[in-house]
Amino acid sequence: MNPSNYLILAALLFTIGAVGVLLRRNAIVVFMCVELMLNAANLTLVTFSRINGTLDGQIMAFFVMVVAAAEVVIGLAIILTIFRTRRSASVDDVNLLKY
Amino acid sequence: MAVHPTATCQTSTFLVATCLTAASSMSISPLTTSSVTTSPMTRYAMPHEVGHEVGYAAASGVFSATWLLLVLPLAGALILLLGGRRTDRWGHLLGTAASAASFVVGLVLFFELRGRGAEDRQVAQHLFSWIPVNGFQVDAGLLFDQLSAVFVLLITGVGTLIHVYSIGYMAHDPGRRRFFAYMNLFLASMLLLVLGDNFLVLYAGWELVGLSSFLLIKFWEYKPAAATAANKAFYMNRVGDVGLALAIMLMFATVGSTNYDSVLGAAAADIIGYGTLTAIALLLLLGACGKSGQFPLQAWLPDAMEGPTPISALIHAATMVTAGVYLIARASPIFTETQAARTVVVIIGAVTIVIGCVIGCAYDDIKKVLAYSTVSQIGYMFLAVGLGPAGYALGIAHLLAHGFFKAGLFLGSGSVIHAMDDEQDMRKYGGLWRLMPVTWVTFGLGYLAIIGLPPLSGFFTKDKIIEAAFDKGGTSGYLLGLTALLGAGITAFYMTRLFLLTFHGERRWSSSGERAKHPHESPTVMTGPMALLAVGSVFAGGLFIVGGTLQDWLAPVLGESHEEGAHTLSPAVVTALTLLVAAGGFAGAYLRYQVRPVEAVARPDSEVGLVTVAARHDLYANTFNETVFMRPGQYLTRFLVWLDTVGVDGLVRGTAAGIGGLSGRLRRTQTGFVRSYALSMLGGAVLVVVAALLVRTG
Amino acid sequence: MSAQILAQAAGEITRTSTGEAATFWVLAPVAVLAALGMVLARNAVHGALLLVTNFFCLAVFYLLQDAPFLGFVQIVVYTGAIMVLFLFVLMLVGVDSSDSLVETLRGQRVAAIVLGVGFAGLLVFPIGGVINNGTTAAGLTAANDGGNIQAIARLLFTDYVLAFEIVSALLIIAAVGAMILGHRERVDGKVTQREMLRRRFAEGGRVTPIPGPAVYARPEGTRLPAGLPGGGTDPGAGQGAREGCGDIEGNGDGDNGAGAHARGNPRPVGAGKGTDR
Amino acid sequence: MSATASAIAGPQVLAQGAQGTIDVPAIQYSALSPILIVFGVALAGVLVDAFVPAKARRVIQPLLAAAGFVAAFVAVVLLHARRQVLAAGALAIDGPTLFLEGAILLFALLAVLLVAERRLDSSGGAIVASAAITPGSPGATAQRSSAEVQTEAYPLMAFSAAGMLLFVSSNTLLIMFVALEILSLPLYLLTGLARRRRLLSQEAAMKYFLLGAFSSAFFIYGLAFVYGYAGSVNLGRIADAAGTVGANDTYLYLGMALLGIGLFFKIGAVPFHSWTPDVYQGAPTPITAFMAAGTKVAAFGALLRLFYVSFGGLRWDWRPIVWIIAILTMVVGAVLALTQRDIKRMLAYSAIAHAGFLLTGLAAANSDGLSGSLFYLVAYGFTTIAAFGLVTLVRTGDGEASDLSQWQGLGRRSPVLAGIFAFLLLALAGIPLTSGFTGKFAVFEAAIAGDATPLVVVALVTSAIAAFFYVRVIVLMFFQEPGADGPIIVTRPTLTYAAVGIGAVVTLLLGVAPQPLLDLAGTAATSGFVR
Repeated sequence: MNPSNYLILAALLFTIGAVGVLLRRNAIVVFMCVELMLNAANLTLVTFSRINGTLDGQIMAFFVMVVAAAEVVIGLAIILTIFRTRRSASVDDVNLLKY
Repeated sequence: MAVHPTATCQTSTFLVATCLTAASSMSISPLTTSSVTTSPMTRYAMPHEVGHEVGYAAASGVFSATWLLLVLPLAGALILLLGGRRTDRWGHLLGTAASAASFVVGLVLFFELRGRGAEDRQVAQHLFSWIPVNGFQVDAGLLFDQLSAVFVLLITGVGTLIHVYSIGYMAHDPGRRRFFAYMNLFLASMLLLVLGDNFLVLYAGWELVGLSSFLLIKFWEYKPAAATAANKAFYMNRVGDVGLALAIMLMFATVGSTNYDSVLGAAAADIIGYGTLTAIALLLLLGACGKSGQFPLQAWLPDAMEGPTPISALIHAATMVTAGVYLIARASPIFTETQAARTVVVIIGAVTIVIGCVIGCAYDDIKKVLAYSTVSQIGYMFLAVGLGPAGYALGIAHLLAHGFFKAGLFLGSGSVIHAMDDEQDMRKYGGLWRLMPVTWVTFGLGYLAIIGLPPLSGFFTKDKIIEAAFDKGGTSGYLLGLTALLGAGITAFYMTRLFLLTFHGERRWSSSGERAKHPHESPTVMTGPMALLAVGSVFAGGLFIVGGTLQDWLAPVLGESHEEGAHTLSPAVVTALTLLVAAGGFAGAYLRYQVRPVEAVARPDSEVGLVTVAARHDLYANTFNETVFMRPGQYLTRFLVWLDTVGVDGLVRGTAAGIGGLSGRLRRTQTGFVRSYALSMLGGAVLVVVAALLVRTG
Repeated sequence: MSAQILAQAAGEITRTSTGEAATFWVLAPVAVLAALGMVLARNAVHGALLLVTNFFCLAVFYLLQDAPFLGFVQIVVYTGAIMVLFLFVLMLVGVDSSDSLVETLRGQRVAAIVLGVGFAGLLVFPIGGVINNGTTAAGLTAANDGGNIQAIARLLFTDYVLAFEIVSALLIIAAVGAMILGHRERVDGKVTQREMLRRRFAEGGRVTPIPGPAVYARPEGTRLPAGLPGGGTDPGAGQGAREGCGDIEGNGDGDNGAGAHARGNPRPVGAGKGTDR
Repeated sequence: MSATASAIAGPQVLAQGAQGTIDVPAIQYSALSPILIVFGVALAGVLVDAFVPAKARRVIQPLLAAAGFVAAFVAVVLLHARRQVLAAGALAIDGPTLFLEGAILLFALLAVLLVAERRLDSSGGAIVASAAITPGSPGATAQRSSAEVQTEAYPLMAFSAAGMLLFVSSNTLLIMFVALEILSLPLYLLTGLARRRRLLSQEAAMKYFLLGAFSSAFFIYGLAFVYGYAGSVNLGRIADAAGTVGANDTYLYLGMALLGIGLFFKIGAVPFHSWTPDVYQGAPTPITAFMAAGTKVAAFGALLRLFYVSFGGLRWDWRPIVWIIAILTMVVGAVLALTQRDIKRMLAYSAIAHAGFLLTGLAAANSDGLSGSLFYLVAYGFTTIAAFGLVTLVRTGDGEASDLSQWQGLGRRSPVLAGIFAFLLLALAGIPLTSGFTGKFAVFEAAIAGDATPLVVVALVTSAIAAFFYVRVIVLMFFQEPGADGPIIVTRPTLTYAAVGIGAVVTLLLGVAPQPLLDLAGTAATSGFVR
């Protein structure tokens, strides 16, 4: 097996995540889909790290995890605030701003 | 990344030229800017330096006060606008004073200029570096030369008279101060337009003129018609403005500068390719058509008569609408070089003459008739400047003379409208000459001037244009000459009609009853300016034309006119023909509207359609007039109005509505759903990735 | 075979070991299915658990690809901390609020799937093309020589030291942000125990705590009223007990005795509840 | 070839490993001082929030933030001649960086003035008293007029500004990514902090957050591909790698596209723009001003650096893409703005159209395009901050009067205010004698020089369309009768006046005498990007 197969797997996961963002209404699930996309990017980074023979890719994957952790905190806090206001976590319900 | 431009593409000669011009405080723009050596500018970089570079004289002495011309009215406008109600009591006086002061400055400068040798008569004043983007310099500078001088005098002179007149005309209007502020603003903008020393400054003035015109047309905004008219004027002017803007861009792209001397020098030196030159000229023409109400952008001008009458006189007769002629005259080296563009100019001029005349015959509204008369007279100017070097000065001469008599006519009509309690229908006038003698005389002189009665000014200027048209030679010369002749005839007809309907015949109004009118002469503050303008209408033409005074004066700017060329028809024949045709028009109108009674109400459309019935009753000369001019005129009018509303207006409105509709529909894509947004993003991502992969393989 | 060994000796890998291939082909479908499952799961908690599965698979892949540090960080930080945070919020929002999967936006589902397939195609085919060109992997044997963690640490504190320093800002922002959205400043100050006591005395009435039911009573049983030390029954407690001690479950929030007492003696109800909360 | 690079790097690592010590690279912290000062101020702000009583906080926080931005600006001025790469290649301090850093700091300063304004109505300005209180709950009505303010907004702004500074100076994609997050996360939070119309504000925060996270995922994925191609995320090394003829440049192009998506999102280019109107409308207006000016400058700075430095050699390949996006952006921005009823939304669409004009400068792909874009960014930033600042002043009893119908006849009620707004609108429309005209001219001129004339034609046509809706507002303000329930104009809002005044004066100055700034931008651009 060629190590590049990991890249194809990552591309699939990334796309699944992106489509999930488009399809799911629950804000938390949407956010989980974004996390999936980030992880797909991480897998790509790690694989390229191996292909290139440098550890920079792994370092960057590590930074992505740190950033994701911070992002999750903020994101979930925002989603919770909305939930407390509207008793709903559906992204379709926040629809006052339009046109 | 960047290489210093002077290092790559400018030779020492160019540097010398730069030094010379810099010494005369006019900086030519360094040509090119970027490290991309294949930029279109470099192609013209070399020849540019050898173009005819006549550096303008630097402003010194009295001329260092050129900027005062602009600043005086601008200061007036600012004080009046910012001062608010506090300035209500004396605002009109300040406005008039600002305008008069500007006129005085203009006079002083003019005489100073006359006092100089012919070669020193182009004085430039550098104000400040306006846009010094890396390699591109636009210096805001003023240029006071022979051409701007006459315009300055026309603008400030006529402008001041109209200011004085407005003191009386607007006496009872609560917004008089604002009105004077706008008028001052207009003067400043117009002066900026004619005084700028490069096309960008001209453009700035151009847009400001459009803005102030918009404000003034809209002055009585509570009238829906005024609001609509202002919008219409604004839209149609924008169409022209786009042309001007594109022309300037194109100039910059090819020459690397927008200064008059660089661009026109390059044009005169055959540096710019013929196609580009023609494109520039046509785009300039589009701009000129918009501003001057020429075919096919003429429809806004009559509507703009909804503004107060002084405005009609100032903007829509004497000054603003002539900006197009100024533009073409200013860019004359470009037009001289491109036969194709000049052909378009003369065609537009000729078509507009006919359109203006024919429609002028059909309206009953006194101001609309005058408006279409303006359209047609500007057509003459276009025709003249389209004839090339032979005609530039003639066009300007007609423009100046027209400035006098048309302003006088408008002011006179304002006086009449004022006297008749804002009634504008000529059919409801009649026999006013006894009641308003001063108006009658001044208006009459203007009327005689426009129909070309010798030795009034219109005679000289129009006659020369017709002559020049014939002199163009060939079939086209005959066609143009005959069109111009025809125009002269119709002009005589409809202007006589207007004059007779207004001042002579029986009184078609009553001095008693519910709609009683008590016409009276206007106060001196109004009649005074009218009288002065009448004097101008009488003498201006002769002053300009006899002995070629104006032509000689303007020759350094516009080039020598070829007076000695062979004539197609001898001048005497042309003059005789013109007089004959005009007399015919006069006679037709006299017979129809003086000898026969005039209905106080225009006949309804249902009756107008019965051509045979009308023909049986009118077997005399007026029948001829009616069938040859009026009926086709009315049909043509209707057709043109239809064309106007459906075609041109439709186009303008259609575009606006189209964009509006597109906007309304596109707006719906902003659904407010995060998921839709994400969808559009993913769609965009797919597109970008596809594009990236395509350019990789491609 | 020998070529492969040679290549590996030179630090280049064109083919992975059989073990890795096997693991990949087993876990890759699991990862994809778990991801799909997360997108399709009706219940968000199931989705979160499927995502955890997916992350575990990824962690294994990291381990396979000479990234042991990341593999464990993936498990500890991602699945252990981040996903637990997700689950926590899901619980807070309510687990039984399973989504309806009926699409309400017209065309959204079709468009999303079409675009998704297109996007995947745009990524997969070019990548596949590169693979067929015969990519070689340099491998991390050399880079990981002194130990993966040590090598990462070295890079982190040399080439990436600035990123490492500034990323701390993100953590502060996250903390501040969570506080802004979650923390509610007490407007009228906290009520101290001393103040509560003072209030109780100022209001008068019963000062001591109410004895629970069956306190000091001879037979044991929650239904009996509280007795007094000297014999007899407490009037306050007794009344409550007599009337309604039967419905213990009726008073959901905690202390039976207080509830029982409260029912018999209406006035302290507000005070009692207020101080309890 | 990336493999060989690592082969060279490998032994060094081994050698260091053998010694058991790590040589920490020298970071010239002095060159980093603007960023460090802003970070320091942010941290100090967090501490102040933790330990200082609420009343004092409301005074100390804005002062602290403003002082920090001023100090950092001074630091930028002192650094003006610096051209170097520092912190092991992580950051580049060069002409464009310093120019944009200066701009960001000035914008942040003006935005702090707007946020600190407390005379807008009975309460305490545009920022909510307590974000944690649920709208609709009993406490919510009380907090509308409460004197409390969520003073954490200031440190968050400082963090965001620090992120912007990092963003424009980043020399590796990783720093760029981290900086992107540092600038975005506080903005997500700040968006949700509006005092009035809490529901809209929260909604905007959520949309901004979800879409922002979505776009970051694209960015990081693109980063991965570029790393895969070049073996490094250093912008200069990427350029070196892109210069060689490699078989696998698929990864490079994929990465370029995906990175571009992330950045196009930030500048609000079509079709990645859809968050812009919603977020601009929902966010507290001073924050919108900060976002509109700061984020645009920062994201554009990063975009310019990435496309000029890393992908400079591929310019013939990316230019068509930028062309398409620029055209779409201009057209959609201008056309959609036509039918807006809300003033903030209209300005948002105008921001989109301006992003399109700026992309024209990018498409020029020459040094003039760079300097033109730099100038344009500064000019646009000042104008837009002043415009949004002015929007905060026109209010009804229920907060800002953002509906256009409420602006009807404003010229009669307060001519000066309406006059300034009209002037700013004309600047946005690009009328001569305003900075907008000079900026557009600079950019378009560069684009023509860069053989992008058709793009300029489209830009001119859209400018004409755009002029229509700006003029429409002017007509509305000056030529229509005020409605019965017209807006209230706030009295004596000194800080807002200061911010609006500065913005308007700069707009005028840059229109009348743009030479000094043009020179500055020109110098910055000619010295180019260090790598």
